[in-house]
Amino acid sequence: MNTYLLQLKRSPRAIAGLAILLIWIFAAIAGPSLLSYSYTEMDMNNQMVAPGQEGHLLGTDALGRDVFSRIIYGSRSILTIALLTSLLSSIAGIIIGFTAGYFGGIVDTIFLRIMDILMAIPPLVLAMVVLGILGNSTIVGLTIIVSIAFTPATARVARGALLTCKSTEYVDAARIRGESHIYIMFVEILPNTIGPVIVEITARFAYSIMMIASLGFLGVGLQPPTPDWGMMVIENKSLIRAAPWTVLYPSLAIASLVIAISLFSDFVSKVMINED
Amino acid sequence: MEFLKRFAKRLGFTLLTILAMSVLIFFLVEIMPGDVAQTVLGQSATEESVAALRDRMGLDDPLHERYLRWAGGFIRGDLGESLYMRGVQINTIFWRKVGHSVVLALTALLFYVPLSILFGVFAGVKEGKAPDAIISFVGLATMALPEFVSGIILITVFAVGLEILPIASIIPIGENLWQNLDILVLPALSITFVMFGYVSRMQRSSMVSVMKADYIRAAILKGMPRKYVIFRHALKNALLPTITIIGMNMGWLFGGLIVVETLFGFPGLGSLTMSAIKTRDIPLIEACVLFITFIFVFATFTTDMLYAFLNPRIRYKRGDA
Amino acid sequence: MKTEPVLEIKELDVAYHTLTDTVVALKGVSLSVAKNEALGIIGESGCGKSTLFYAIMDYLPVSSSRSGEILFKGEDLVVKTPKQMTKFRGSKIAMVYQNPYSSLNPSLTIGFQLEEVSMFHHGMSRKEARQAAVETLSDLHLGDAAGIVRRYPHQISGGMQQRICIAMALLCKPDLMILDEPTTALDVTTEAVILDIIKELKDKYNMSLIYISHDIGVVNKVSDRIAVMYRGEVVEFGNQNTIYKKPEHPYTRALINCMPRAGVLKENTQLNTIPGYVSRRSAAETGCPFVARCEKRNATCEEKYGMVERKPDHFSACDRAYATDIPDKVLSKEAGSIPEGAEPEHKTILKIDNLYKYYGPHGKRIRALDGVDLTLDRNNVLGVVGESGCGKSTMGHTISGLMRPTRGKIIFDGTNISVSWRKRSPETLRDIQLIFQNPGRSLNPSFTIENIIGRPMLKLLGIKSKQKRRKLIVDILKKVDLGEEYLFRRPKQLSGGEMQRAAVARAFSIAPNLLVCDEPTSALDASVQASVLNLLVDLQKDSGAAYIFISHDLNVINYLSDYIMVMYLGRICEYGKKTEVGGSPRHPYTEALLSAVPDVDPSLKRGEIRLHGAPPNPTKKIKGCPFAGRCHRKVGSVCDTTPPPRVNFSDTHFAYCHISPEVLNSEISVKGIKK
Amino acid sequence: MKKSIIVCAVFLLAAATAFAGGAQETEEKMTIKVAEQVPNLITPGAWDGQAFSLNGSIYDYLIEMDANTGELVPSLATEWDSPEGKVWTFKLRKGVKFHDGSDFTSADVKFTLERTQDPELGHLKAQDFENLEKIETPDDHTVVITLKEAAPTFNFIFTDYNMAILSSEYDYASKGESAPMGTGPFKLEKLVPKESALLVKNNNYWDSGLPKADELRIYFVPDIDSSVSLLEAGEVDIVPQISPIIKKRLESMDGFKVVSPYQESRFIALADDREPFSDNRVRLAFKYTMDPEILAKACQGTLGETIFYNETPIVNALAQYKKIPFRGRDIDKAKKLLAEAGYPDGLSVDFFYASDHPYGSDIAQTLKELSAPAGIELNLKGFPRDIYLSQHWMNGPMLLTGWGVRVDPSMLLMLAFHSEGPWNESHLDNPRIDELIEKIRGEVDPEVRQTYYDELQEIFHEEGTVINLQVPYLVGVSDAVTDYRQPVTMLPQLEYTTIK
Repeated sequence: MNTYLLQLKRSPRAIAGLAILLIWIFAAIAGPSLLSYSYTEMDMNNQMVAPGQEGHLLGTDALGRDVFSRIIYGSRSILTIALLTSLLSSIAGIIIGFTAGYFGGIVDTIFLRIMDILMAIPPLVLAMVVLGILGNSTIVGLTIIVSIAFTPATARVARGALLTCKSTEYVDAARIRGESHIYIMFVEILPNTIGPVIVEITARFAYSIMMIASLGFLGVGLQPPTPDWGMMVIENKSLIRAAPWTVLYPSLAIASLVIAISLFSDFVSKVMINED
Repeated sequence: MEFLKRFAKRLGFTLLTILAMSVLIFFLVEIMPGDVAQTVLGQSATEESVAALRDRMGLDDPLHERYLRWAGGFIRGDLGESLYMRGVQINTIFWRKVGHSVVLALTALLFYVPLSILFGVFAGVKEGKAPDAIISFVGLATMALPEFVSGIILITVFAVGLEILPIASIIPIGENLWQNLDILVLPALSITFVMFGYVSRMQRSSMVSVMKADYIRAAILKGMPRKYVIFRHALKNALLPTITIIGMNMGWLFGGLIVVETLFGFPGLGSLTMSAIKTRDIPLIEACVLFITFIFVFATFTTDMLYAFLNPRIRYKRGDA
Repeated sequence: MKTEPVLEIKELDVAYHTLTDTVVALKGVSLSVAKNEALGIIGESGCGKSTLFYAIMDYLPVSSSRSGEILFKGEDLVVKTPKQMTKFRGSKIAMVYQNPYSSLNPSLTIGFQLEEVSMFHHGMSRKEARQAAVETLSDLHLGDAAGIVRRYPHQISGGMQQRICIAMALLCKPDLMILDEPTTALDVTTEAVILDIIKELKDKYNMSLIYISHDIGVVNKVSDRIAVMYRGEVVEFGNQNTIYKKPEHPYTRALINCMPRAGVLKENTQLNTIPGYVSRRSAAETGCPFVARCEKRNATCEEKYGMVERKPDHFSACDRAYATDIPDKVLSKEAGSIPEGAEPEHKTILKIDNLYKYYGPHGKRIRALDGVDLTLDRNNVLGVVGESGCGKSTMGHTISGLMRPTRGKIIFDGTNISVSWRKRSPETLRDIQLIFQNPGRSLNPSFTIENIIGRPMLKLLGIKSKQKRRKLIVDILKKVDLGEEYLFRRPKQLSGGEMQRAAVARAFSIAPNLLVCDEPTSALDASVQASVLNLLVDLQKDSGAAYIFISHDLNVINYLSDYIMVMYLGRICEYGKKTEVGGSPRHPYTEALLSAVPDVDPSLKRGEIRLHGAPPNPTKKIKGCPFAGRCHRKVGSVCDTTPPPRVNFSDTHFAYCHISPEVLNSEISVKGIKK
Repeated sequence: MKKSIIVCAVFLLAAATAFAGGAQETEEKMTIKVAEQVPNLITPGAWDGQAFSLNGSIYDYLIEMDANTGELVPSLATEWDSPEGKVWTFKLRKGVKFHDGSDFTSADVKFTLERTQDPELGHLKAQDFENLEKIETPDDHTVVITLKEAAPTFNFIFTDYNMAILSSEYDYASKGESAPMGTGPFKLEKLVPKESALLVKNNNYWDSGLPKADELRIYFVPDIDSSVSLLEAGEVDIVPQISPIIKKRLESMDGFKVVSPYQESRFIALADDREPFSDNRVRLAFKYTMDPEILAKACQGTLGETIFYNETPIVNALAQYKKIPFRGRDIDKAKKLLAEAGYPDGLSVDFFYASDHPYGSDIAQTLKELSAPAGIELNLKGFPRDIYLSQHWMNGPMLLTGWGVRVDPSMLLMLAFHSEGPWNESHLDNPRIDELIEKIRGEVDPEVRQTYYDELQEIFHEEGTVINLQVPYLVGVSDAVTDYRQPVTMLPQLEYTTIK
């Protein structure tokens, strides 16, 4: 653990990424209670106020709602969903990918074919079609569908990670002392694949955020007035000349969060994969 | 011979994938809640008219019969009839949009593939030095911007600010895409942003690992000049993984197309899909998604073949002369 | 043979700088290579052999520094710019690497990679370069040179690849050729052929050689003089015979004594071990690099240290190898020492009957085991030897249950266990233990040593109490010379030897009756190998377990085994007592194998049987003798068409061969290992 | 290697811009270019959401409405008459030809009316014509319609956008969407579905001075922002159905104006047949949380000038309107009413609306904010307009729907507030209201009718299931456009429009 901290110290990019990420996490957890405006509060006397005026740090939108508050609130839903989807899809991916890779043979062949087929639908298209047809997404629905859309990819990663460990002699040693499959998969192998798995989770985290934002943008994400960042962008797209802050700040929020996670995930992959 | 065998095998798998995909898409879309006939006629329709339409559309037939009818039509090149615009054959609107999207995708590919390979190779050769750090960071930053964010930035700069490129993409009546190539630029650039980061980072890391390979050391210690080693020995091997990456990312590219086409109002497959979803035009959704899948599978197949063709380890089996 | 040196290295220092500290890789290295001389450099891993070679070529990482002089025909290479260096590289100094496959560019044809050398250095046209390439290739006895240049590296065998690499080095007729473990990745018979070629070409091209290897035996075959390196320094430098017979440096002596070699058997000698392990060297360190591990050390080691020409043409940094003020460790055992009491019981514990194992899909089936029979008694060690692909590991894995045999029976202690581990009883699982080649991979890096050793106890012995287990683990750790403090360490915190000893402890923690050792020491350095071999010998004696010891190294097999089985392509060639197979081999393949073995003692001269060609495709069904294609004593077409009959030479000694028993008995063409 | 790649990229960009520059119009034709957001749905009757600019241009109607005066004017029918409102006689215009050259006759009118009763079609006017007893065509230019019951304002139906006159000899089922055909001022030349349509002047148009333009180009651009970008870039001249925000943006720029040809309604329907709004106290409570001023601002307008609020279906522009003062926002009262109705802790209700319809999302979010303090939690369920209409409309406890204004309010009342009305979205079942609507429809005397209307509006205010927010229908046009006409029938009359 200490070596990780030491390596972190030497990587200014990772520190920057982690710092921004922590700020967003803090914003998501504590932010709303510190805000002077609620994210839905409409100040009809101050519609489309420019940033800094009338006590609105980042201005207001067409309905007189505080953009800053909406962005801070928005971090809650997007972080929650992204975290859940990256965890869920990774867990599902590990279970599926491990089972397939571990048993190999026909199970694996079938698995690979199915994954090939599922991966042939771009995740965004899959999520968009399902959400679009079902309509009216909730946090739960969005989480489940995005997780499902991501699972083929995570399963492939998990399978790959397992395969590098599966042929090692400690697995053979465990087999010939009669350990169960479950024990071998999850006690012997899993801890040794934790590197790639963590890398996958952090990378997936960034993808999730982009995907959720894109779904919000396409209008199949969360419902208003939940301040979804992608939705804020499309909602206010008409204001790009009149009140550019309503579009630019949510865009910046998405960009900063994804960049932060990517910087950090870069670091994680460097540390986790090139450990030896 | 080896190559032909691989070709036939992969082609078989590809066709199988498309077949399985068509089943999946059909059933996925068909099991979604909501009565298609009701959708067509609206909430105010009487039960009698709903029943009449269901009968005419064959909606009461078993699911597998409907699938066979639909898939059969597809094979014959008949994409069916739009639900929303009754009487309109999807064929009449579909291919034009597909053409537009393919041109847009190719333009984007033409932008980002050379760019990202160039910068990726450069960064990989300069591993750990300033150019590498800069290229990697720029790549990371552009990769982190969803297409609609980079698109909005591009709109703000080039269309709203400089006013040199159009914000929205329409093709004037009587003209075709070729006469309006300027509408391709901003959408293609938005895609380029995301893909550049991804591909250049992949290219960089494959270049870095190739530069560390034993045969590169051997070439340098054979007295070959560095530039020669990079271009003659390293590049070909470093490009191989990139080809696969580009193929694998066609899916991401088409996801991106939907966002970008929606943002710019570009008359392509992406906005057609979006509008099909918004109008719940089931046959059109099925056609769009299946076609996107088809393109993706086909791209994977092509890159796989290209990879195999460029990689002598696959082209020639051990022992062949 | 004292001429103007081709290469002279003076006081060469190389250091690697990390963010926190500086590691000394080479310190004060001085060497010289005369014209047409072959210099061998030996040393264990991490002693700076490869760094020396990269330092000569100016191919060191950015974060390193180099000082001293490297005089190549009088020109100092240290001060050359990278651009100037390209004139030397490949043209005047050429290299051959350990791994030929990865040293050839997979996406370029062999011809292209050969031609570019001549084109660059000699300004030839492609056509001329092609001509030159083909000519050089025929020097290496490559039959179809014109055909080979059109191929890609993956299309030819490993031995051929290494010959291509050598040809590539020869193209410009270099003055100096540096070979970095060029045969380590090859099989022993192939290695012998390559070494012959190297010797032959050295004289033909009148060049100097530097041959780097961890294996004294290999170095002996090609070199005139030998330099011994340890922790970045040359500690001893001299003629090969003197180095072996009268080493001056205690390290040289200790190292040689670690090696299983001709005449050294478990019955009469315990292998020497060197305590501790090779540690990184910091810039502050002075004096003898070996002092911490040296059993002859005394108070003068710090000051009196330094390379001195002790005898004519024999340099050494120390002369205490045979110092008498500190007595030698007892190395020899009483002959045939058998524990007190009666003759150990010789009950048959394992019987294998007509065992087959095929892998892979139909049509591409690899016949890894193609009808093998054997019996093994308690208290016995069966050494299984053969080249890669002969099926020796498959046999070990089938016995231990990792694989299920395709056909045939494995009877262990009266029960048929020719099934996979899943269907074996816990008793069988406990009774048969397997030790793997790579200890780093056989110990789960996520667990502590306590968990690793404790798990089989819990699972197979059913010892539920953690306290009780811990006590037993500590006991067994002591047996393998690891202290209690190792309980909580993880494999990564252990050295290679410690890891393998922990693996042995795991196997012995549940008192097995049969131990299958699959190349347990081939990934280890000589000194570490010795400690593991000693340990295995001791434990066997104590426990009475039977061993199946699988190795490609005949020296190791010969040291450890009671019986030897020689395998080729999934079949048994010869089987017999150690003295029988090692002393008077009958099968042509055994002969060839024995003749190819590199000897630690340079004065030993063996017969020169060289095998050409590669083993046949293992997916093809072979009607006759699998060795027929490469056999130097092939009888005739009968070898290709009929499976060879079993020929018995004694109760315990037999071979499968078409040559008549009388001929086999009389014409012993190879001198055995027995001294 | 490197250089050549850069050169290629530069060349490509250069080529792209060069091509773009080369594509310019030279012909001196008067062309009207319209960006429509609704995908092209053309055949009248079957679906909602037509592209009105296409509809109004390709087809004619029996009766039209004067966009300036709001009066009914002759179109394909030159005169009409019904002494008691039961038998209606229409005289048809002579010499009118369909685009395919066939003559327009009374058979075509008969076909059009009978088509409303085709069950497979699900015609939106099916219910209105259930009152039909028979249609007679004594000659080619006379149609006599006999109703089962008297309907003094029956003629208004013919102005409805679904009542375009179709040719009895044309196969609309298969060609209606790809090659629509009528008698209108423009005929379809080329249609690229979901992309664009080119219409050219109908030289045989019966009104010889019309259309004034030679060509009509309609682009289907689903995204409103893109449409407006095209307007700003000069690619199109007219963008109908813009949002109030865009109105502000266009007004701040030179060269554009925003016209508001009429007001339309946004009905907030509170379902009478299910919890919680089946209890009038809950409806009242909800009404007490309303703040018309805030709602007007949310619609980027001013109350009383551009935005109007009332709780009856009758819009203030009509003569039948009765002014009832606002009840005023009173959260305490709302809470009290809720408590009485059995919701002391508030309630939660699903609110369905079309999120991509102008004003839709803003009104929905504002309503949620306004009603929250009283403990009414609205779960916003926004859907694309087509999905909303086909899946959720008429089906939820609370709905927000856009309604066009019917010149004769009784049409709307019958349609949407009679217990048997086909579009009774709030499932209102109030016997007194039913009775009043029926009386209105049968009453010939306007003054008596007005007394019914007054009573009706009183009842709606106290017990009704609707909140009626009137918003301007906005059209963005460039300054080059003159004489853009669009009456409340919603059909633009582009034949009058000219481009400078």
